[in-house]
Amino acid sequence: MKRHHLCIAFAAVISAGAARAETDSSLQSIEQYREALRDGNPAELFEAQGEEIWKTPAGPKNVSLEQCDLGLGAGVVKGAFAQLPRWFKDTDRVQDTESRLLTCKEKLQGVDIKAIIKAPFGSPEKDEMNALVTYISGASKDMPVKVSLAHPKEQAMFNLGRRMFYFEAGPHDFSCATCHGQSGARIRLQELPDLTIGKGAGVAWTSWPAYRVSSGQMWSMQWRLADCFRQQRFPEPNYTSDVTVALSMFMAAMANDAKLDTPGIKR
Amino acid sequence: MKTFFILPLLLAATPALAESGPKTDWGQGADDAAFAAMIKSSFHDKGIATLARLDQDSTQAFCSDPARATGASKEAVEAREKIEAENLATIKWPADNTWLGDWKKGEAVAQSGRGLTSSDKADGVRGGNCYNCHQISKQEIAYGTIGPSLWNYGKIKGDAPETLRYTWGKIYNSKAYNACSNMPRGGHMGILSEDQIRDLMALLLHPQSPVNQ
Amino acid sequence: MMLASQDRRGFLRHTGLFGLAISALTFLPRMAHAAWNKPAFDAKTMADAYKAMGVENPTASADVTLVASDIAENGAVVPVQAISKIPNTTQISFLVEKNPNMLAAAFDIGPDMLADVTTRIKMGQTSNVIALVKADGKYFTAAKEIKVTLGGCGG
Amino acid sequence: MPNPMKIRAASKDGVTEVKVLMNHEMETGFRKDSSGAPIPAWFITDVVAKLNGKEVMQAQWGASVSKNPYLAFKIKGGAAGDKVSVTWTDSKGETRTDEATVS
Repeated sequence: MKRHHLCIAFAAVISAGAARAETDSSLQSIEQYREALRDGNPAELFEAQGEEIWKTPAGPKNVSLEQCDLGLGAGVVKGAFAQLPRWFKDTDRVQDTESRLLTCKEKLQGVDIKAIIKAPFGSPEKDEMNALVTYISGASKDMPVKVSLAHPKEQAMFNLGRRMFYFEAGPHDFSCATCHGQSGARIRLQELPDLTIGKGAGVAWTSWPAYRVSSGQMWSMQWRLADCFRQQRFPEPNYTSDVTVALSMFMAAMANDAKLDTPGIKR
Repeated sequence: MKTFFILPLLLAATPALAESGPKTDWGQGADDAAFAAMIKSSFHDKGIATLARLDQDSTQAFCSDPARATGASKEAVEAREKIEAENLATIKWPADNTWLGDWKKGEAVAQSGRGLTSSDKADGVRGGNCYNCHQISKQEIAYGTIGPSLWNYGKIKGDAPETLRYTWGKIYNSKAYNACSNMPRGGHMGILSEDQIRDLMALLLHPQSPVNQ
Repeated sequence: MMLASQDRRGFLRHTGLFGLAISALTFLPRMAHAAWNKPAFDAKTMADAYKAMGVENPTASADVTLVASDIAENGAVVPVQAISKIPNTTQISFLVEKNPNMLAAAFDIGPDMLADVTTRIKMGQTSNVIALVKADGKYFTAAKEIKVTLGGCGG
Repeated sequence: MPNPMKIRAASKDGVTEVKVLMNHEMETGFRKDSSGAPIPAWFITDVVAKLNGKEVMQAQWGASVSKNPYLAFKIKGGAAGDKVSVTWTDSKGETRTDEATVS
């Protein structure tokens, strides 16, 4: 791997055993902290909001989203999140949960989705999307991820996502792989999932959308990815753009069979 | 549109892959047109983070192909050596031969992960992101492990001229020593000023710095 | 009750008439309600907070347990639990020494409750957190340092 | 109208454990918005819990209780089918009451 060269150059400075023991106790405390948060995840509040939004008539056509087809047929919410992203016949596109919700809002409710796409994260428009995703993800909790690559467009999207994962650019030369292409590494005290292997992708994919305790906000995967790109010093990805769906497809398919723990809670 | 340059650049950077060997089903050479179209349609300018940032230089294009960035083939090894030589040539050494600045300021630079994101101002303070990936001073328990521990760096490495030179060069342009290092090119990409690099040098090498206690 | 000094006018200003109407309409068997202890929550030193709460000579006690992790991954949400084994515990409070205002929350423990409460508090920086217990008019404490760490990329 | 709480109450071995999540910003008054203007303090000040209409717990909170507050406490007695209600009042005088059935 890339960093082997770096490690050899610095071999003389690898830390002593004492430092490692201290690190272990730090990580143990962090795990205790996370455990205390798990019971009583404020994401539940957003789940309830999302369910209400799902069932409440809205938009120019004044209908609810209850007839939205998330891939398992009109109105089926349970289990749908576990199989997204997927290819949809009516749009002939591979769509993630949020992209599909936009399709339903446009087609069923007659909503102008351009305003939702443009609205910044944290705006009421995006908050509504986040609540909906939280509700939909909760209806697949404890189910295994089961994303298909059977359709050529699904496989193509996966391949593009994998390539995007390694795409390095910007003033800091960062790609997704810079931080998520190796096992056992951390940023500060946060352990980084290795998204190039099933285990790491499983840990990552099955814990989003998540309640962020740092901001008290509910973050969807779209928001998570947009903020990853911000930290990468990239321009901002368009909401539900192909880059975001491709990366999700890559992560989700890598995470196949992992059990969903959605919605999650994060730092 | 600046992003038009991506595709030719990618192709130019991968002659060996395009001409010889089996075509893989993903990555550079497999779906270049679709990939370039995806990049072009998927981003928008935000603040100082404009679309121009998606234009790769030759190092970035090369390192975006994991097979060549880490592969053991003779072609890959030679290509990496070439990239390293190119990057080494960019390093600007301290003009007045002053290598060390103020380690206290260096600690602040090392702690900060700010600067150059879409939510930062153009003239905002830029940090070095160092603790994100390295253990440095023993007092900071929240350190990352993507890079090696730098605790006691100066104590172990000493202050010989070649150590000063290597350390400066590594901070200025890490890719001069490892073509596809995960470490940003602090000086070369204009992330850090010369004074900030001096301060980081002091943090790592000054005998009084907490790093060497 | 918990309050040594009551600021009735401050309470009115604070919650408005609507708040007053709510408390007036609360009926059936109930504990006496004290006004929100503004001086205690506004206090900027531990001494002032204790004074506003009527706390005198708090003593550390092994019968008070403060359950919290040594390190908080984020200071915005720090889970804390306090358990008192001291008989006749009537109040449990959480205080953070290095917050701009120390007092975070005060729970009145009625006769129908166990002296065991859990909540989540904000911490601006690494600090001692104190569980303060009132029993039979006396005050007992358990303290623990919780380290607040920097997280993520920091940008 | 403030958003609803989530209340869970479970009885075991003669003790009813109540866990509550509340929807609230809990603004400290120390933060600033993107334009640099201070965001005024706004937080829950009073919490009251009842078992079958009888008050069992009351609390006073400051602004350093976390956003979207979590609260857990234990009531002596209580049995499946009993009603637990929680009421909060905030510094603007807004209030919200929700109820759950003990399981």
